[in-house]
Amino acid sequence: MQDYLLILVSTVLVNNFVLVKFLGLCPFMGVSKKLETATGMGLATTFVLTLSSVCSYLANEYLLAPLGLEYLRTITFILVIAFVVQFTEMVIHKTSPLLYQVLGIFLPLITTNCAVLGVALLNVQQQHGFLESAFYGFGAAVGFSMVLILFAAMRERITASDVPVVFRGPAIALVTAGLMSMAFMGFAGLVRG
Amino acid sequence: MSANLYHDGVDILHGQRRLWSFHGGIHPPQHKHESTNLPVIRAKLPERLILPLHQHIGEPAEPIVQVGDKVLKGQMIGRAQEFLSAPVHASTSGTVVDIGDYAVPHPSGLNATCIVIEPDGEDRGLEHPRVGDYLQLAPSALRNLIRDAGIVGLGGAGFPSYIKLNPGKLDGIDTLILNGIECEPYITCDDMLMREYPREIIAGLRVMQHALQARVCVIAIEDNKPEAFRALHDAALHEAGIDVILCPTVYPQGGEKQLIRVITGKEVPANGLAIHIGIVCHNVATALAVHRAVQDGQPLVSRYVTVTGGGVSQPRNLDVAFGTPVRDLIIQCGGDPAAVKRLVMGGPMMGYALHSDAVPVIKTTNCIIAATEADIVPPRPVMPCIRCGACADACPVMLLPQQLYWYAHTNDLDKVQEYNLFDCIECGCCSYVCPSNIPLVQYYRYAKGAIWIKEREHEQADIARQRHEFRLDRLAREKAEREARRRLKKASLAKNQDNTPHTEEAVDND
Amino acid sequence: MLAAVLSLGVMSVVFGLLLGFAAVRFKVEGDPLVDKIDAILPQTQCGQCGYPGCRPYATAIASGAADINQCPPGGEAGILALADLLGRDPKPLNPENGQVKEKMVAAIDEPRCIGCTLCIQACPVDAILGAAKQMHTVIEQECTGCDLCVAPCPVDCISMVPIAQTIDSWRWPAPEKARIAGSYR
Amino acid sequence: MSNTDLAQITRDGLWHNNAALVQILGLCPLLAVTSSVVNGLGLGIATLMTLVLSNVAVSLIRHQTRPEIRIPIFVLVIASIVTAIELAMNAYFHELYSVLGIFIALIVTNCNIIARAEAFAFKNSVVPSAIDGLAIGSGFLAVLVVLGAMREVLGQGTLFAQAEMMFGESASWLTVTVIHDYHGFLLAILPPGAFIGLGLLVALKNFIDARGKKQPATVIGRAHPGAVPAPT
Amino acid sequence: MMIAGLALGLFGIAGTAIVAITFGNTKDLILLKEREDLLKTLNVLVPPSLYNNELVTDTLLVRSEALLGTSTPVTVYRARMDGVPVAAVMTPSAPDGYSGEIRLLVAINYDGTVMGARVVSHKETPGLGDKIEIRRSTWINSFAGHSLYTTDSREWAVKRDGGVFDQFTGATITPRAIVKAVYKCLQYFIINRDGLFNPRVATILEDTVDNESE
Amino acid sequence: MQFDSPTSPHGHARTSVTRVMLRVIYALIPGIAAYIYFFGWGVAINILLACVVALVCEGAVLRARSRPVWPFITDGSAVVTAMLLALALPPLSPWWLTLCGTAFAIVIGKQLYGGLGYNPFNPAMLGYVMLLISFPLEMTSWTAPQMLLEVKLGLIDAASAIFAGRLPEGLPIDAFTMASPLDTLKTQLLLDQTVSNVIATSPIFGNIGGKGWEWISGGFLIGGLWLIYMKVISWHIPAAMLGALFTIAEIFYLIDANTHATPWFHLVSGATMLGAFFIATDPVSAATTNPGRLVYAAGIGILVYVIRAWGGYPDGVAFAVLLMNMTAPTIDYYFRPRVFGHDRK
Ligand SMILES: Cc1cc2nc3c(=O)[nH]c(=O)nc-3n(C[C@H](O)[C@H](O)[C@H](O)COP(=O)(O)O)c2cc1C
Ligand SMILES: Cc1cc2nc3c(=O)[nH]c(=O)nc-3n(C[C@H](O)[C@H](O)[C@H](O)COP(=O)(O)O)c2cc1C
Ligand SMILES: Cc1cc2nc3c(=O)[nH]c(=O)nc-3n(C[C@H](O)[C@H](O)[C@H](O)COP(=O)(O)O)c2cc1C
Ligand SMILES: Cc1cc2nc3c(=O)[nH]c(=O)nc-3n(C[C@H](O)[C@H](O)[C@H](O)CO)c2cc1C
Ligand code: SF4
Ligand code: SF4
Ligand code: SF4
Ligand code: SF4
Ligand code: FES
Repeated sequence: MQDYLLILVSTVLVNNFVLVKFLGLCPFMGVSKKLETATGMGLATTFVLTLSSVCSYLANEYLLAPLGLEYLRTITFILVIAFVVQFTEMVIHKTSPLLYQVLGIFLPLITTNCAVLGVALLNVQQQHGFLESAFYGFGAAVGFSMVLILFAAMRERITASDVPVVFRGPAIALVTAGLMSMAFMGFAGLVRG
Repeated sequence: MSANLYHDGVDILHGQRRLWSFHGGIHPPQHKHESTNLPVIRAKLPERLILPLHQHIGEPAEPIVQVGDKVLKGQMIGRAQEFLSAPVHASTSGTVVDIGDYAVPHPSGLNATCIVIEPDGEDRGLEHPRVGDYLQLAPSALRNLIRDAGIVGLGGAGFPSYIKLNPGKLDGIDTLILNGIECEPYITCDDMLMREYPREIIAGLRVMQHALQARVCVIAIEDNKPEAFRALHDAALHEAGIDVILCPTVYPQGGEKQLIRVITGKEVPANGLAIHIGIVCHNVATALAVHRAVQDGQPLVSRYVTVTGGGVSQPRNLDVAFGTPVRDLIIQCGGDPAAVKRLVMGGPMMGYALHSDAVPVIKTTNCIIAATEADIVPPRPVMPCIRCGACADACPVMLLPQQLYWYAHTNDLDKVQEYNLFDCIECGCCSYVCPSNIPLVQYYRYAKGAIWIKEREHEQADIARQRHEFRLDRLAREKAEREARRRLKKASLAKNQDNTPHTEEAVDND
Repeated sequence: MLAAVLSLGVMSVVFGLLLGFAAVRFKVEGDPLVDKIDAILPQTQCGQCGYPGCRPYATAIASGAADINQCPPGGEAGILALADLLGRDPKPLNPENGQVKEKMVAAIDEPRCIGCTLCIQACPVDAILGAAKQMHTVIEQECTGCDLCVAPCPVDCISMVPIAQTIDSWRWPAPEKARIAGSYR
Repeated sequence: MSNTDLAQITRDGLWHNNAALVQILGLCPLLAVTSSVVNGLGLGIATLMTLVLSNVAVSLIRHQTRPEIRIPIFVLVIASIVTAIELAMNAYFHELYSVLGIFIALIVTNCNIIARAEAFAFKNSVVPSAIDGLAIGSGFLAVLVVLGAMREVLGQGTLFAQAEMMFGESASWLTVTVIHDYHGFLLAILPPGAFIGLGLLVALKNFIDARGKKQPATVIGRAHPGAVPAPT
Repeated sequence: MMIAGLALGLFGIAGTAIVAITFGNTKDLILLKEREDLLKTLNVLVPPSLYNNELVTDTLLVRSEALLGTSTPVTVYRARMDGVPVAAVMTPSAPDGYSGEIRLLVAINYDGTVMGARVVSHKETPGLGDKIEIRRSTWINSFAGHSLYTTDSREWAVKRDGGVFDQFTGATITPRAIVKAVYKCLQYFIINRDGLFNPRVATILEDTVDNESE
Repeated sequence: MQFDSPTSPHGHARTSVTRVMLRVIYALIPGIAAYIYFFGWGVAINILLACVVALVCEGAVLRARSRPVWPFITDGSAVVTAMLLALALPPLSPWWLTLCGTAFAIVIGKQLYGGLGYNPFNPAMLGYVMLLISFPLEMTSWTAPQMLLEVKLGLIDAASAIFAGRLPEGLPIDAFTMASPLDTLKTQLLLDQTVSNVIATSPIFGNIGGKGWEWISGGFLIGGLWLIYMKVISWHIPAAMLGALFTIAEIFYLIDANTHATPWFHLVSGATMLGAFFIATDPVSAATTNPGRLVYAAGIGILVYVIRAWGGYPDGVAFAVLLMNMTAPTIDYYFRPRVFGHDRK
């Protein structure tokens, strides 16, 4: 249990995917203009990331590894991810229009979220087992969602601030993300080893 | 003496009532003693009285006189138009010389319809029927009488009083509060009124109690008005069911919801009215007006007005006939209109600056501050909000003025509403304490207006959309009908005659 | 090589089949977005956006054919609302579509009206009353100020007039920005 | 396709619609690998190649797709290209490959590529698509290099350190020590420096654009209500 | 539905084919490059003139948590000249760095003298602890030439603790950890020297030392 | 007749941003005095230098943005930022360190966001953290308290150390530096020492916390209480932060006293007191609702402990403040007071 807890602390705080590992930055910058949309994106990503982390693990373990096709990892994983995302979107769109309102529009954006493929690849690289993969994916997604939501709330405040004209928009958002990442360095060393 | 009196008050509290407190509030310098040194006198009648038809909340009154008509004092010259409205009476005898647009007391400085009367100097009153014993009257008849007397809330809002005297429930209401708080600095008109007419006020209170079938009555007075308290206290000494209560001074205790909280510990629900929790609150001057209407049959034609500020040499209270221009009052109090920098109608916290001194006194005018340079805090630069929260600590409604400001200033109208903009009573405490000097209240007023405009536009857009769609439907229908008619015609033509191209062309052209 | 092609080929076929199935099984009709966009547009129906009325413009925005900055009557607030709704970056009004103007209403100089009914045909919201050869009037409350009736009038008797401000319609202005040391330029 | 159109595509890709500075896409590799110029250059070239190839491929197959499988097909195409490039890099620039690590594989999800596939290649024929890929890719590459240079100089006082990873041993002379005996401003090479550096570059671009335009760009935003310009 | 399946399948096959072909063409080269890279690193520590065997493939996995600082097996590269053992490059870890594990390469001459050391990976504070990298300082070279015989066990420490190795200003923990790790690795080497070069031992060599011999 | 017609209220409490900031500066005096007493004139020089740099930077940016310069230069906020930053730096840190940190704080931390009132992060702490991660060596060389020094440093000595990097007698600055109490504790605990052992063996520890540090914390405590009395800050933030830090420290102290210092040690060590009363309370970057402030400050208290006990940095106040700054807008959104007449949610 403690191991899983450590994975969570590590992925959420110490090695935060967005601020430390530089993954999933485009949606981080793109879908953080409003708190509500950021929350929706966070939820959608958490779902897909955990699911695809597990699916990719299975594909690797039971398809690629036995056949010795490790070099097809990227292509397989991305196919799995694209499929999961697309399928989820269609199902939600039909079955729950309400949920689709919240999550649906963000789903397509997730396919190209580096964090999703990144998690799948890192799982293999770090030789995670099934549960570890699931926790790793979940932790990464929670870390992503957390900073996304905090960032969105901050951006709402910043867009209403008297920011110098040339810095309005993405520029100041990037600087803010940098300062956030600086604050996150405070977690360095929290998980040793 | 004052300390002594306060103890009297505390005794009463201990005996019967516990006082509550509300969040926030401020203690601005009082400036009350300036205008209580001189006795109240009647203000001189001006050359022309300007009587706006809209001196209250609700629909404006409708003029029922014509230019050239001779009118008597107390004669109704404007009739209440709808349920929420109040009539206007001539405040002296004379001739109607004009009905037209004049500057009226309003923050916009815009003009509105007024009836102008040239006094004949006789001040002849209309003989009104007196009510012998109001207790014999049904509450509804009493209310009609009060409505016809043109009585509106004299505490500042000008809400037609007869509506507030309608309990709406069969079992009457619990508490009737008479608001003698007068918490704003400078203003002393209620103070003087209470000192001079304690018995009449209590008589008025009894009338209101009858109309409302109220269980208990409370008269609340702040402890910076010991004379008024003593007077009312003595007058009520032998009256059953009337508590006269001394409250520690804090602004805006006079606000209806705050006062109810202080007296009863209850909170008027947001979007609700005091009456929903069985409480009605009236101003002391309103009570006096009710008494006069019932006792003497006299409609509301004058009121006490405090004229004060550095711009007048003899600050005092005057009994002013409605329609008297402010300039006349200033001159009468030894002021020089030219030396006045800012002219405030109402108190320094909630009153608005007048654009001209030609505007008349109306029913809701309780105070005129002729402020000179010395009275005014010199304008300092407005700094950005530093989110210190001083405003939130001062807000009696427990709002977050800094957040309201933030969203109002960025035009985020949804968010301001989410932060309960419409619960703001515009008391000004937040602006008063703001170290950054931000005109917070103006932002809220602006935002309220902007929301109002936006909603109006939305309504209009909806109507326009409907009408446009209706028109498109109509056009489509007309086209279809034309088409059908054409086909019918063609068919009948074809039946009647041989198919000739000529006829077809003819049909096409029509 | 063969194993690679085969395994991935099979996988893609399966995924493709599933997605194809889902597309049929979970098909959704209609687009509620147009209604939402239309609700933001001011319904002036003036056509300045380049479309014959607000709803066609809304449809065009929803389909991606039109940008969000083409409606002058909606003004900056309208563009911001659209940007919010669609998650796009706001941009200034396209000057090709006109400029933000104060809202006006049409007024017919009634004595000069010859009762030609041309303005009635132009008015998108039926805000003009009148019949052939009779004097016409504008119902002020219904007029959206679209300007469309001005041009057709053969005797130029229609003019757009600003809406008069009264004590009832007056609203507090925002504080002057000059007083605010740290405010926007 | 006229020449002016192609020129326009090029200008857009390089400057007006620059992937990194305007569209703010492809940030992950952009920020992760730009602690030195050489890293930036390596990843930039790989991305450029992928962009051109994927644009061409998508443009070729644009009539063969159906909506429900469009995205899977795109990513399949892109992933194939990337993997091929990855393998080639591993073979020919092994050291660079190991430094760039997972970010080569992550070109697949570089948002630029799918964005161009969707927004451009899917709607245009092969030649413009290729040009577009080239332009966008070069614009991206340029930012990678500039940001890399900025961070490298500030962070460790050198330029083109480890040039040999890319150009072979003979190229180590390329490494320039800009500031001698420099202790290093660590912020620049740490993660925060990447974000802040890119933020400054975006602002710089805005600044240049604004100066060019004479009239400051009307920035529409949640302005102070008093500041809403009166209609003139 | 059928079309979708077929289309996606077709693209899948085509894409995979391209990749597979590329893979086929680059496979050997990649293997070669990987080996070359490793060799380059190892050659810095063990000059190629000293040995003539396949250093990269003549490996052995050993495990000793106490002396090699990690519970996972550690690779040993063995250099021989005409079959005669010359040196070994070990990959121990220093578990007690300021912010966690520091992974090392330590080359040891057959006679027990350190030929050189390198840091493979670490998480020490940039600007403080990272002077152990050869890119930032030559400190790591100071091990070369030391052995258990020339430098006695008390001297295997940083100067502040009475040893012979420098520390860095403001960051003593990191060098301490490395000095300790190299020292223990050397101990391991001396104890297991013969087993290490035994060509027949190909599997993991389990820890033979139970207690730390101080 | 034209009258002036601004809106109500027509009166004002006559407070101002300048007055608020001035009070903060006054409140810092006892702590600063103790600081100078224990660590010498370097502190004063740093503060002065930082103030000058802050004002120059602030003025320059305002000028460049064509904003009014005077009202903002005189509002005192830049001075407060500069003072707090300088107080967080090692007493003999080289001049360029102070300069870089202050410039970063003012230009990037504050003015880039629009200046006074708009910065989402605490500028002083941004400056400090930037320095800490960029120049860890310089930032971890603390001057030893004066009483542990053979040679006392005069004003001239301090100035020469700061501006020229050396001392008159030719002594290296290293001779005057040692790890701070929190740093010492952290390093020794890494070496598997017990807390009591560390405290007994190092001369840097006093009765509760570090020698001298205890008194400095006391000074800031006094100033902070005065600020609460003057209503410049509300009690929520200091109380919640100190309360949370104390509670969590007590819990772990009870669990294992060998590896966890006493809660009192945490309260008087490092920047705890300065942080609780002066840094976490920065109104601009903190949560602005009272319920939100409690959550915000409790978060700081907990994070301070987490970073001190398990993280890589000896003190966590700066990081904790920045991390919670990030959450402040979200907290403000979710923790709002009940509005009069509304039901409790
Ligand atoms: C729109 C509106 C409707 C009101 N309706 C009633 C009502 O139906 N009955 C009533 O007793 N008071 C009613 N009031 C009066 C309020 O309760 C309150 O007494 C009045 O606004 C004066 O209070 P103030 O000066 O504190 O604003 C109404 C007030 C307003 C503004
Ligand atoms: C901030 C504020 C302060 C007020 N102060 C007083 C006051 O001091 N005295 C008073 O009679 N009414 C005051 N009012 C008006 C009361 O809320 C309420 O409208 C009035 O007492 C109702 O009585 P009326 O209808 O007879 O005027 C104040 C209102 C507000 C919003
Ligand atoms: C932020 C920070 C990071 C540190 N990183 C390291 C490090 O990576 N390696 C190290 O040995 N010491 C590091 N230290 C220093 C130790 O805390 C301690 O001061 C030092 O190792 C012992 O000090 P000394 O050299 O004066 O004995 C760091 C200190 C701080 C404040
Ligand atoms: C109580 C109080 C605490 C403050 N604390 C800080 C602080 O920790 N850091 C800082 O840069 N400025 C501080 N300031 C100054 C000022 O608020 C700060 O520079 C603003 O963040 C600038 O917008 C403080 C001001 C006050 C009134
Ligand atoms: S009092 Fe003024 S400065 Fe303070 S939070 Fe409120 S609005 Fe902002
Ligand atoms: S004006 Fe409104 S926000 Fe300000 S203190 Fe009064 S009620 Fe609160
Ligand atoms: S410009 Fe605006 S108001 Fe006019 S038709 Fe188009 S959408 Fe409607
Ligand atoms: S009356 Fe004229 S301006 Fe008004 S809506 Fe009709 S056509 Fe438009
Ligand atoms: S490049 Fe876009 S999410 Fe990573």
